[in-house]
Amino acid sequence: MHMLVCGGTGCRASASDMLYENLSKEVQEQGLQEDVQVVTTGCFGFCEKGPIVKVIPDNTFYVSVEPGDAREIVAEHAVKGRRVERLLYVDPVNKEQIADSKGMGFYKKQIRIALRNCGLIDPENIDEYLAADGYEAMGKVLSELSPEEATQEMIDSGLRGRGGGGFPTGIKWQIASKVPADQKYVVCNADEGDPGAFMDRSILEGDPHSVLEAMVINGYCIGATKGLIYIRAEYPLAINRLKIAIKQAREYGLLGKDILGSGFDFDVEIRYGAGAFVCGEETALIHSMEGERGEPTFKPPFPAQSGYLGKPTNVNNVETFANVPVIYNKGAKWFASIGTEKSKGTKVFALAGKINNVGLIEVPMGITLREVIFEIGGGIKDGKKFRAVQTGGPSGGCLTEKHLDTPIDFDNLLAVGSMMGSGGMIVMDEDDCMVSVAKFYLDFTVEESCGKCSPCRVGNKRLYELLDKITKGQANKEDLDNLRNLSMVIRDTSLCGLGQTSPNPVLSTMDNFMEEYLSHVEDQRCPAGSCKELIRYEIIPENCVGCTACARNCPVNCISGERKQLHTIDQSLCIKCNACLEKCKFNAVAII
Amino acid sequence: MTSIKLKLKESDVQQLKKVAKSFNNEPGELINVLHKAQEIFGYLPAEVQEVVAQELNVSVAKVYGVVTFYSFFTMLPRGRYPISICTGTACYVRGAEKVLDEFKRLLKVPVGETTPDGKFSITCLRCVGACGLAPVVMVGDKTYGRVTTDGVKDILKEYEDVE
Amino acid sequence: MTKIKSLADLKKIKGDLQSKISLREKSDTPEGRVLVKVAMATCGIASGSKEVMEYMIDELEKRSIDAIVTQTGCMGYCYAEPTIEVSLPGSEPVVYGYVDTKKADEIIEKYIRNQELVDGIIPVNYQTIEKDKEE
Amino acid sequence: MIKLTIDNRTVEVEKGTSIYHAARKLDIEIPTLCYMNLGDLKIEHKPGGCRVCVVEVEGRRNLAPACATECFGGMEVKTHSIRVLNARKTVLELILSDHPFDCLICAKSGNCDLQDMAIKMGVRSIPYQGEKSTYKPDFSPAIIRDMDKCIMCRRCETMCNDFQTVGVLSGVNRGFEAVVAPAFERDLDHSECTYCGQCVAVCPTAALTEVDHTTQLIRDLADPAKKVVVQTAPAVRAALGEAFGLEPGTLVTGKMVAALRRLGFDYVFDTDFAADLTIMEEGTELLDRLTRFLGGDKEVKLPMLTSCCPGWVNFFEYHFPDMRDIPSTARSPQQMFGSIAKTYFADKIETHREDMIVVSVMPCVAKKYECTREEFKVDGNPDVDYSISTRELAMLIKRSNIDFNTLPEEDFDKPMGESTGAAVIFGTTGGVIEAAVRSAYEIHTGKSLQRIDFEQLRGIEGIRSASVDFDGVEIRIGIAHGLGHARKLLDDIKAGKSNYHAIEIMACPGGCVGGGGQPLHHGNPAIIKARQKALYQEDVNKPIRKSHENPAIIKLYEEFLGKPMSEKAHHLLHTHYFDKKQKDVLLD
Repeated sequence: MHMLVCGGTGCRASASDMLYENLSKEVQEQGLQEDVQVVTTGCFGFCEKGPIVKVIPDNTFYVSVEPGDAREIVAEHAVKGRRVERLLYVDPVNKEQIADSKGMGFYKKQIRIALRNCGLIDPENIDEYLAADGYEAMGKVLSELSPEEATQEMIDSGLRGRGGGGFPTGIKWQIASKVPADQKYVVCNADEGDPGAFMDRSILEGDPHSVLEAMVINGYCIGATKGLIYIRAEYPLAINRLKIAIKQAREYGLLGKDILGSGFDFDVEIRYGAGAFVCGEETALIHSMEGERGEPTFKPPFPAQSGYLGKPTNVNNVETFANVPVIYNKGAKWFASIGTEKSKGTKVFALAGKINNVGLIEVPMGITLREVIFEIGGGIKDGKKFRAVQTGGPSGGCLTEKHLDTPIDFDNLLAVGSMMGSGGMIVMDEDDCMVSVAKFYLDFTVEESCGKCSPCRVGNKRLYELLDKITKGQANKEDLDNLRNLSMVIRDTSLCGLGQTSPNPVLSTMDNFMEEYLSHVEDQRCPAGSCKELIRYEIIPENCVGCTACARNCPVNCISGERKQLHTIDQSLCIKCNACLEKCKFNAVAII
Repeated sequence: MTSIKLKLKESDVQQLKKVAKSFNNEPGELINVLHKAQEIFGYLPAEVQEVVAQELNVSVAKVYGVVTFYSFFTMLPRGRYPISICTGTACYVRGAEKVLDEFKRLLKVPVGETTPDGKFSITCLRCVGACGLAPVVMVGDKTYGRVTTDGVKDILKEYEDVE
Repeated sequence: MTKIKSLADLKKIKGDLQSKISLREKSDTPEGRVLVKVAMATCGIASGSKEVMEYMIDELEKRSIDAIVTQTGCMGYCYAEPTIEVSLPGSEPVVYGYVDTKKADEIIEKYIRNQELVDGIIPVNYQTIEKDKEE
Repeated sequence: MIKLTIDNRTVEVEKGTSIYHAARKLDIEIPTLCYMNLGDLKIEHKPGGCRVCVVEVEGRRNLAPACATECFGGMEVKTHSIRVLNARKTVLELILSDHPFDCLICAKSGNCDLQDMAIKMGVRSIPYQGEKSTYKPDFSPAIIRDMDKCIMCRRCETMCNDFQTVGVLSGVNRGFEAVVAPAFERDLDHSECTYCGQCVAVCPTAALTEVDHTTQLIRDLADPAKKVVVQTAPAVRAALGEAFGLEPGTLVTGKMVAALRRLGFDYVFDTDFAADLTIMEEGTELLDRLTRFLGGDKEVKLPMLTSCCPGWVNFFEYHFPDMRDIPSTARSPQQMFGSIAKTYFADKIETHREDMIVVSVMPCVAKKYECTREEFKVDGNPDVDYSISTRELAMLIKRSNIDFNTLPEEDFDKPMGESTGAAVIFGTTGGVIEAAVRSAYEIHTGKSLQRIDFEQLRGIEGIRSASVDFDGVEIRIGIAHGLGHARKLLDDIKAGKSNYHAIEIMACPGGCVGGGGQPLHHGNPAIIKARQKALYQEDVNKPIRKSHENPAIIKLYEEFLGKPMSEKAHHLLHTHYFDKKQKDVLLD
């Protein structure tokens, strides 16, 4: 028998290490060390009910276990084989006790559709993909469905583009299918440029065939025989695995001429991006593939009408494609049963920032931010306070406490001033200054703007400068009005999605954290203590023991004081590098 | 304008011409050819861009326009140990800026430049997709995760004696 | 490699592959082999999964344990990289996080040889669609 | 047809019409900065970049650029709602926040689209101040680039790359740093720029202007030791009036001469004189090549290309150097004029060339560069000292308190002011070749032309071809204006697909009438056509319409040159071309 004790940060905060010790002691005392083994594990993603103990092989799941419960668990469960009823999880809906973790609804928080094979199969071995139903959807579509029927299935599934815009995938295919042309193209957008999102990279590295299979299906539906994958050159591993996958699929005849005897030809080539965020926009992406500067052009014409080399082109992103084979294998109806009314299926999020379980998760649409952050994500790092969660990358917004129970889907996020985006989810804590966060995103947009249209080229620069002024305590209230007006105009007048959404980080932080802006402007104060110009470092006399650690580590030698004497900081020299605070073991340095 | 023209190695130029040919000297393959050119020469000085323009029959201005549009392309030679600091959001909120400052302080060069001995260069890059390890620093192909300001000098130390 | 010529062909190949894999993974018999999967995505490799994989291959062979070590993609537990999944014949796969060569040695000695779980297990917290399919 | 409403007024337009054009049908002028439509010349530039033309479309989330948005049935458009006005003004303020505020002393003051827009929008302050882009100004012999004033409309790029296929300019860098520049942001002087000046002609601000020689000219005019001679190109007289509020296409030859005299030039001559001379030389060369060709000489190079356009000469020197033996070796009229003025005429008035200043008034920017070519200098002294544009002349007239419109009509001085109708039409596309045909026909056949007007050679199409019957011999003629069109003809020649005997090439749209030095047409092609018409009118008005009948030219040959293509003529009136193609890389 094994007793697994959660050693995740959340559970450790509620004394799981003592629980572990107690359990081990009990096992020892009862002389069960031969039969019962106590081990710690990583986070179960259920921190709210921590600490957690799971007993296997019977999969009993104890929640909110205290160190004092150790004796009873060992005595009852290990010795007598009886579960400790009072520690079992109670289903919040039907109020029933659940013993077996497999029946717990909480495990349904994550469903892996797009990530179904990631971490399970060897991405460099096509046989493993084939054994996992690989290319079966393609086979079915090519031999049993007409292009119209296959497209209809996609429409019925309700799948929406996972790259950010959320346009219905089936409809997109249908439009491209109806434009007559001698040559059409299927393009996979793998230019994942959103800082903090890496699901596309993971899918390509973990399950490249699923994307290839979907592209063939897409080609069949719209009448394209050529596929192009536009991938960031910064993803060498993904590129390599894609190349291997393409080679293997060709060898099996799953790409190339007359696929599975259907008479349908389709092949895939790789094109490389070269580091331009704006190339995530489909017209810019197409120009880049044509060897041009990746500047977007006005739509219409849409790529479905005139895309790569002027031919009808359908562009979907990696995650969208990764969903496609499953939809045909399990049916549009099944897919549409997951998620919310207007957003079907699941979404992959890259959880990052000040959160315990940084990682990739895939959740059904409609789950709340709270569930994602505090349950799956294991809560905030180092026991700090949750401050904001940023979704949608540079196009999205910062959401706060009051949005935590908003069900996540395309429309809800848009309604609260953010965006689904490609699925980056960055969690921030009390030490993060929201004005600086907005500035960080604007810095990104300024650097990534293509410069073609004036509002984005000049406007974002001015937004950045205004924010910079605020973080330096040099702004007045009129600047705040200008900041808002400028944001609205940039949103209203920019040529492409990049400019149209770039003010979102500003607008959402202004909406949700206005008091923080006002502190900077009216009191020249940064509540999070992160704006260098608005803070100073002081030594707290009561705590200083004169260990000289701060003085020794100060890069500009602005701390003076004899050994065992109170130290002082010369504010005129201090560069606010934070070294003294990091080095002080006595909490004697503080940010004022 | 620089009056001294850089001399390119003939074998490198031949290789570049071969690459262009393998792409059928198609103007549309400009970016692919530039990627290969950067692999061959390590960077894309004006002289290399002129060869590319000639081989693909596009204007040099266009080649330069494309090179300066994409951040992956560089016209300056990188250090023998190019240091890239990820400044994606995850790394940013976990202190990438301080790590960057420390590199700049220790190497005494700004972002985008190379130390006078040609050993190190500093660049910033956007999200390598290793957010779990934030903040992330890459030196050449090697990735360092969870880098602290203290860790910076240890990273540099690794390259102290290799030459 | 021979080309797959039809959907029926494809299904047959899939059947063969699946039974081969299940024989390898699910077999209770002592002949069943240990299967180790190492998450080898960018973040895994960056935190040293390559070294772990090499170590596993070498050590399992040195210690005469009949095992297959393969690579796989990102398991999603980026905070705990490198991660590996170990499947012993007849038992559920177990995922270990923060694996370095020292930990790998412990896993070989304790878990693979003696079926004793080792600290550092990452509980799997999602449902797969295959599971759903069986229902 | 599609019905829509704009500002609550209904309008019916064809499918595919943009909101901008639909509004114009209702006389609603939506402001634009980057949009440019050169109609017949088939250049439409609508990058949708400036965002000044945004309008509100009912049901649409954001504002739509009027220039690039197509109308649809039932569309409701508002061009001046408060949302639109605020957005448009804010966008303009943003553009201005990255633009120098030196309007008072700017070369384009009073003639600047951005300034006009600021006036129209009533901009009184710039709330969004911040970093401004700064670039090193680039002074080439003909064009000045001051990119601090660039608003990224990218019109110059379209002209340089798409229309002229010269490919010197490209958008470089990105975001706030983005700007239009030659490769490696080098100076134009170090690029393959032909100085055609079409970029200057379409630039809405003073980012691209011509090199200004007016100050030098004023100084020279005031110098009693200098004899200052001026020559005016044919296209100038058809456009100069525009600068004084006259209708495009008003001929102002007489007033122009009067103005030049009042400015203090010692001799007011006409480039047309040299144009007639060009026909004598170039026509003879053509006939010579033709005769040899028809006689079976395999060595002879045909077609012969004209060589009077300096932009065009630069173009083939950079882009087709291996074909530099095809164009006529005849110098351009400007240079023939300079050469004769500083020899034949200098002797006549007993002046040393060092004491003579030859100035040209040209519709052209490339002429400024042509003056500086080493091969057109004698011991460092240039045949033509410098060239001023039509625009510079207009400015000079205004500066000198001359009321242009009330000036009397005066005649050019003799002898170098005498010219024919054939010379006048040099200023339009098709004119040079028509003039050449008029003379070549008569010289070749010995017969007198029945009809002087060769309508088949006229027009505005980019590439035209025609054939002329030379008494039983069919002479096939090609005409191209715009270097992009020229490139097509050259590619054909290179591929052996060309069967022309002679080709006329002009770098600018419409020929010199659409030159880079003319009063700005602000993208209105009707202006170019009106100027063209005026030149054909002047031709008809001339008593002599064939170059070889110009008495002053006949006298010049008698007294000085001997006969066309004589050794002296060769020395003074012909030139050779250089291979300026980018040399191969240096190898280590």
